[in-house]
Amino acid sequence: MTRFSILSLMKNAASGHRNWQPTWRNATPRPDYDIIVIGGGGHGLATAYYLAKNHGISRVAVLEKGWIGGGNAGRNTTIIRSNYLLPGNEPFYEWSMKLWEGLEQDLNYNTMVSQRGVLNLCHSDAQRDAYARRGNAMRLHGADAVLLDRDGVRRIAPFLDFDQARFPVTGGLLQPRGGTARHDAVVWGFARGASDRGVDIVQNCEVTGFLRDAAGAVAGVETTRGTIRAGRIGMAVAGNSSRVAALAGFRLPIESHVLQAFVSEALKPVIPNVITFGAGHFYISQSDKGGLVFGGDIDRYNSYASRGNLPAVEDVCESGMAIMPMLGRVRMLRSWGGIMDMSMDGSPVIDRAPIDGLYVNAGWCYGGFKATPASGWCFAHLLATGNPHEAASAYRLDRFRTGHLIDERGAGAQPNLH
Amino acid sequence: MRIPCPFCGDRDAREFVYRGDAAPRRPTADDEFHDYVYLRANPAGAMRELWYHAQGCRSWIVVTRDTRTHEIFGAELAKDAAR
Amino acid sequence: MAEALTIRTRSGFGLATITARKGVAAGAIGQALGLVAPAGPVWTAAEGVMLLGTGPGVWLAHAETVSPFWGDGLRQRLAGLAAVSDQSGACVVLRLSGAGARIALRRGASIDLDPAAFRPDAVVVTAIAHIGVTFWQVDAVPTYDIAVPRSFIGSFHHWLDVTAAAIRLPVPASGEA
Amino acid sequence: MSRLAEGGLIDRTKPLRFSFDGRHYTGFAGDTLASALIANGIRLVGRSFKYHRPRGILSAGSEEPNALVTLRKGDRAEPDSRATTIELFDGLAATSQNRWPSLDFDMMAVNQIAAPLFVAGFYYKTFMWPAKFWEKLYEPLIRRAAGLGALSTLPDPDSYDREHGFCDLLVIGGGPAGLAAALTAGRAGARVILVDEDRIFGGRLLGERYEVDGVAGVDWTNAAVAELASLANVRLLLRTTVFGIYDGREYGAIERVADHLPQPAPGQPRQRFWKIIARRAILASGAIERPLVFGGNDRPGVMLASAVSTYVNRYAAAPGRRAVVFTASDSGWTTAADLMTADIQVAAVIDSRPDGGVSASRLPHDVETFSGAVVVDAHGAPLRGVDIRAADGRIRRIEADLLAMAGGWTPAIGLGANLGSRPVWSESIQGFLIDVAPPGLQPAGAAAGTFSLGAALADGVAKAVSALADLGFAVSAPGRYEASDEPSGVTPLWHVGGSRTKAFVDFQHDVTDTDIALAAREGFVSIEHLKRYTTLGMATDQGKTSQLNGHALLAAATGKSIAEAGTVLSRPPYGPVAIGAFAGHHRGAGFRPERRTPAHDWAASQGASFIEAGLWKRARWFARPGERDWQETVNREVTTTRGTAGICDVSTLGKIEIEGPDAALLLDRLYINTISTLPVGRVRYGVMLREDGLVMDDGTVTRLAEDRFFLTTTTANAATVMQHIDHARQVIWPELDVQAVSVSEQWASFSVAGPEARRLAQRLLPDFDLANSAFPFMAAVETVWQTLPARLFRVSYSGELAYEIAVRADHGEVLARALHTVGQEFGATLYGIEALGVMRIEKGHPGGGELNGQTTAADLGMGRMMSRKKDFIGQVMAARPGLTAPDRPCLVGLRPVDPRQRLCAGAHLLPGGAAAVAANDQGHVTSAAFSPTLGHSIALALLAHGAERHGERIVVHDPVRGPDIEAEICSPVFVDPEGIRVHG
Ligand SMILES: Cc1cc2nc3c(=O)[nH]c(=O)nc-3n(C[C@H](O)[C@H](O)[C@H](O)COP(=O)(O)OP(=O)(O)OC[C@H]3O[C@@H](n4cnc5c(N)ncnc54)[C@H](O)[C@@H]3O)c2cc1C
Ligand SMILES: NC(=O)c1ccc[n+]([C@@H]2O[C@H](COP(=O)([O-])OP(=O)(O)OC[C@H]3O[C@@H](n4cnc5c(N)ncnc54)[C@H](O)[C@@H]3O)[C@@H](O)[C@H]2O)c1
Ligand SMILES: Cc1cc2nc3c(=O)[nH]c(=O)nc-3n(C[C@H](O)[C@H](O)[C@H](O)COP(=O)(O)O)c2cc1C
Ligand SMILES: [Zn+2]
Repeated sequence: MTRFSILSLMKNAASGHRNWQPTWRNATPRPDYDIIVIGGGGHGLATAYYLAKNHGISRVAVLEKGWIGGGNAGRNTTIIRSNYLLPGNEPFYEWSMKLWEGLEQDLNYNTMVSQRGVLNLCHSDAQRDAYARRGNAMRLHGADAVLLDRDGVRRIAPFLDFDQARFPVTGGLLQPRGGTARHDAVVWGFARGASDRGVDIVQNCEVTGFLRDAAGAVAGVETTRGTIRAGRIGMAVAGNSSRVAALAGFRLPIESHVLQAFVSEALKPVIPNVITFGAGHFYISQSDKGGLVFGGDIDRYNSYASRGNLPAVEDVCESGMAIMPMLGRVRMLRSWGGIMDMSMDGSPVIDRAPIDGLYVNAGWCYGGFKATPASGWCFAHLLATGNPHEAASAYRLDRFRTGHLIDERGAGAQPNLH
Repeated sequence: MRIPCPFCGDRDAREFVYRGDAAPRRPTADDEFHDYVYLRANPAGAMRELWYHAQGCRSWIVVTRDTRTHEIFGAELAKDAAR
Repeated sequence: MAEALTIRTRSGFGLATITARKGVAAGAIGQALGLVAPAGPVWTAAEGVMLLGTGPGVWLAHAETVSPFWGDGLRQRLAGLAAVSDQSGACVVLRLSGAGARIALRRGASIDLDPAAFRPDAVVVTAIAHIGVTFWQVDAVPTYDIAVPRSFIGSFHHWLDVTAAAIRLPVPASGEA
Repeated sequence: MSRLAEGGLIDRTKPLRFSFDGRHYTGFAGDTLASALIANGIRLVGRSFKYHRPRGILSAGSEEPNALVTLRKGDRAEPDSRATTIELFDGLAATSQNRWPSLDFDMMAVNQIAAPLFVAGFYYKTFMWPAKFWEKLYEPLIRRAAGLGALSTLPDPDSYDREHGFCDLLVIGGGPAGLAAALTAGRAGARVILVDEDRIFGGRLLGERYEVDGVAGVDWTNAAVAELASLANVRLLLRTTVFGIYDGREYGAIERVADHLPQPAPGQPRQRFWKIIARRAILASGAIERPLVFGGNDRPGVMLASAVSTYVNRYAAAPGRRAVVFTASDSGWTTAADLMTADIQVAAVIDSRPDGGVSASRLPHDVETFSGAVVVDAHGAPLRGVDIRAADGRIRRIEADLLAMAGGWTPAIGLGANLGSRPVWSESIQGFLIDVAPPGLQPAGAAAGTFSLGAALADGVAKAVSALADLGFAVSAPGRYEASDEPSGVTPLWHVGGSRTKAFVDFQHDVTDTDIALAAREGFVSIEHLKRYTTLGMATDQGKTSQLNGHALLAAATGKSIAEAGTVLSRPPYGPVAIGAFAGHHRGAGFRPERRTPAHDWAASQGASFIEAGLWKRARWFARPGERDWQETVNREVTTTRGTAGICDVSTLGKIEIEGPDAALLLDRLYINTISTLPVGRVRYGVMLREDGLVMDDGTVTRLAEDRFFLTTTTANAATVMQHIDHARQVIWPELDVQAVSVSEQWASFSVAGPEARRLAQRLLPDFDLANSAFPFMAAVETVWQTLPARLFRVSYSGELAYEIAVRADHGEVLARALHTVGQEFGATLYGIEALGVMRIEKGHPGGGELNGQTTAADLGMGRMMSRKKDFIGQVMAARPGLTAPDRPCLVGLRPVDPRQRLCAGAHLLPGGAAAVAANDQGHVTSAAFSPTLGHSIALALLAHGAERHGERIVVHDPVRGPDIEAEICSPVFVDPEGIRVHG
């Protein structure tokens, strides 16, 4: 595989870019593998990459029903951060943050990790205190967090509505190391790295059933491209988790919901950070191309259609205008939706399934993009060793039974409120 | 999206609050509570689900809707729904 | 073209929520009150009392009365048939009248108010500008009464003023009826 | 000047002045900015996204990729506006974008020199070293070069309105097909809404010279519109774009109410957001002409042929003096004819079809024509000439300042894909068509691939007839129209080989033919990967002119047919929509409604400062002259209340009445404690759990009668609890005979607390016996105040002897005044929620910080309230090990060891001497306040094993705000732990 660098780029330019190779091998499935990863999103591909890189296991196939990155990995608003409150979450997301910080060099692919800072606005004393609690928790876990007062926020984002707002900004919680990454590049970079290490990336290959051995353990999968065998199978299918689990005969504490996102026409740089509204659902950042990428709350009904409806659009735009009245004349260029696996406590699962040989990576809700490297790392660890990685040790499936919930919002068993 | 409230008629979805699978019945046996609280049907296809007409008649209704197309096949008051 | 719209704040009425006991039909409730209790989202009236269907087995009773204990009287008349809660202070009722009234409500609520689709006796419980309201048509002028929860009335007026201006209507000062 | 001497749908009696890049020009009413620029001979209008290439005007409609300008100035500046859709108004000011320092001389155009490096996806391969340089150097450079126009950063000064439409038939597009459909439905009596994004109806008829029924297309249009306007059941909406199709036959549209004016009139919205519910719809959105892909096809002066026709016919503006037409379809010949009719020289018509020359006979006089020939390169910026390759392979240069290209037509079916159905390839029209249309919608006319005028009219009628039949409307005599038509054949030419210069596919994003080949080589062979790797079709025009060419090139590069390669999905909005229009009224202070208590204005007159509590505005404190800061005010309010009496507006609490034979039973199931044993006339504190066992809310329950209860909820959870109760009685236990209704708005309530509370209340209710014996703690009564029904409760949040008095909300202010008047005699104070909060912390009552959805009743010290004798919501799940673990943090009090130090909510708790790491984290401070009663700061906290640790010291760790503080763990009840005062 050609190493990417400015030199290789210049060399190829000289030959009219005719000598570049495919970024990843578009593999035809072999009859059997050591490990099958279902789902060619960020998590599935990262899992395959780390299986090969960290554990030397490369007889691995990633099976993707469509094109890689066509799920949530290709639809998310690209925010990366590790500003979590609860001890079950924070070490995991902070580990992910650290992986992001070295990802481009590791992958030799520019995923445009941009640590421009994530600013959560607060609008009341109680909210400030809740942010202080979270910021303190982050600091205890070795992450960075800065509590800003109103003037501190104004210095960063003078264009916010400080005067007329219905819910005036009183301050904010800033994670300077947070930011964004180029979502598609993350997919392609992991695919390239995995493929280069021998992993088969199989597209247009939908898993339609599971093979079981005499003992009931999984032995392979049925797919739209035939039967493929493997003794260990990991599912990382995000919004489709319940469907794939149903194929294997078990249920997950998950509902699939649609989250919409939006991009504006391209503008010269105007929004320096990632900014989130605290009195409504709205978050925004500006892509390197100049589009304002923004979103808000989920549509709130179960859905497998990658699109939403107007109420959520109205809500997002109202919330945007509530804090950034300059947005009025910015035009929305495109809207789309992604199907997320909303779990019952808002936190993910990386665990064994109730069936031997099958492993679950699911429940990422609207926040799994930032988890991509660590999710892949920890899921690979679980698949390779059979034991949970310590950073992901709280993400157990039985926590709903035992009551060891990881409910950042305190919303309860109501997925659409997380 | 319009939700056909059996009492009010078709209404903008913004008037409603959603609560997922309408099937679970509150159990009497303790060991069934985990499933009741945490395991709700999440099919890709037709589904009977609960909506609350919060900014309308305040009825909980059971709507049958396809989660792939969002097509709605009907709705009834939850208290009348077949149990 | 400026469409006519007058806005008045009504006063001196009684309001109460009536919720039928389980198994009690609308008929029984109407009988106790001397009128026909509607089964759907419509209103009926007799002798100064209006019954507005606001939910299954739920009505908003509206009376041209000033007795503060009207709600208690209603509860006694419906004893055993329905739960009654006085709401006389809960809402401000505005009367919107003129061709502009229909336009204003249509801008606010996603309800088909066209005479071809909207029954003259229809009752609508919906949201306007994020505020839960109940309105009904009084006559074909058209005139509508709209009950707005008291705590929201300032914001509702704000919306109404802006909307009235947007349809190029002079906004009359709202006066007492 | 390039204005033709006559013709056009412009009003030459109304000249309009405008400026572009600071220079002044004149156009006419009826012009767009683009047509006015053309009429003034301006050809260079913008710069491209990546290479900063000079660009002109490509089209005459909303598909424009090149001619983007910033319209207006200051807070009304609108970046990225298409000159082709901006209606000219007097004083219009527009500036070009994405160039520095000027449009003619753009330094960024050096990017073109490095263009060999800047191929698709180049940035993924570099800019990685050193790692720190990305944020500091590379990214800022990339960002500055990218982007188009600049945002003002000032608040948008305009307002936006909304409207709801309902109809039997929505017709999207008022060209010939749409007009024919609307006429058919209107005449049949159906409720019709006809929308068009243009300022007048007519569609392509306005840019063509065809006749319908023997009259000019424009005249036919005017007659049709006049008839439609006369029908009461038809609503006509111009300047309105349907931008999206949603579930439930809902159509989103934007009406540009005042965009064609210098600025909106006072009170007039700039735009109006429509939500239209249509039982049936006809998509008559026409078709968009495709550019041809050859070297230099992006140069100013290269235009779509249909646009050339439109400028000439509709705007009487000549886009050039000497034209070459390059066509793969019959419509190029029409344009050639249009040019010649307008006396514009046509140097040559180059038809890529071997038999293309047969159309030559359509031209009025002899022109040089080439069949089987192509343009290989275009030169000059603006255009000076083109190199053509004739059928025999010879290259020839032809001088021209205008090149009209006609690559064939793509049906404008974007909306049809909004619900997720991918369009399918049609061999016969060589384009994609809607496969599975959104429910109730049918395409018609050019949007359905029915390109010729006569057929489009007939299709409009036919689709309307079928929709009407579905709806049960009879159509007696459907209209028939005669059109002067011309053939509309095409043999697509997806790419011209052998060009020496860059051939653009996506103009705005500078995606070239070679970029597509490179993407294919690098494995981005899925149509969706191609899009994301090259950004084809992702610009502000969403690829309306480029998508199909790109997909055909990918198909060719991968050896597939276009049908196999497929196409991408178009998503809403069809045309970009201002965010302000979606927000409408709900911005600034109007973002969410405000709730005010009945005594709000009166409180304001008493010096109250207000604070948001959810949607409510609540009095925070009542400052008095001379008080230095709010702390002094709050201290006084607390001290006076505890020492004498205080009055507080508590109307914001949620209030619910529950009635019916099974009311008590339901309440037993809702609360963890038993309610059914509560005697009439008594109040009980109650806690509700969610079914998952965590605390949902707390409040009081009053039994007003055997079968009638009155509940209060916290202000924050009022709606949630109402919904929960409705769920319980309608869904979980519908068999219960119990009714529930919110009465939150009905009652204004005030708390009167403090040692003098009884005397104060007694003055208000002189005839009622308030003695402890008659009306003890937790008693309640329905009574009369003056002539009004009133409710009196002996409840206390402050821990003092206290009463809550409630009257009808419309009398709340009168009651407040009366309380205050009486209160003044006793020296009572008004107090706000800050003092209320201090007193509740002093009493250790849980509030927002503790009721955060993550705590159990046991965590809050109320574990023993949980009845074991009955079933209640949350009981079973609350018993899970994770929720009963002995090390779960539970409620404690904290006081600073150094009384001068302040505790803050949100701080974490570490054992003394332990390192500040997560492993040592034992809990956090949930609420904190300065207690004027104790003279130091106090706090409530959730602490592991807290109940057993009273007296221990702990470190309060708050690194985001300040240094560590040492505190002593104590009981959460700081004041009057025996509860003597409330019973006083
Ligand atoms: C609009 C939106 C905004 C978001 N914003 C953010 C954000 O800012 N920050 C953040 O951290 N997170 C965000 N998220 C969440 C994040 O995108 C997801 O949590 C994350 O991408 C999920 O992991 P993934 O990348 O592996 O999922 P996906 O990319 O969805 O991968 C799953 C793959 O599995 C495939 N698959 C499914 N079923 C089968 C089958 N039977 N056989 C084979 N393959 C199958 C799918 O086709 C898909 O490609 C957002 C999500 C959305 C929708
Ligand atoms: N000769 C040819 O090859 C050829 C090819 C294509 C089209 N045509 C011509 O095109 C015409 C076809 O008639 P038609 O009625 O189908 O199309 P049309 O192009 O005349 O009309 C479409 C109308 O829809 C409007 N529109 C498009 N999208 C819209 C949206 N989202 N919201 C609101 N308005 C929208 C446009 O502004 C336009 O007025 C005929 O005049 C025909 O001659 C000819
Ligand atoms: C971070 C981000 C930025 C995007 N920017 C653009 C953009 O500038 N232009 C565009 O057309 N689409 C943009 N998209 C949206 C994609 O075109 C597409 O809608 C999205 O990947 C979902 O795919 P789908 O619409 O095909 O379902 C962006 C998407 C993401 C996730
Ligand atoms: Zn309803």
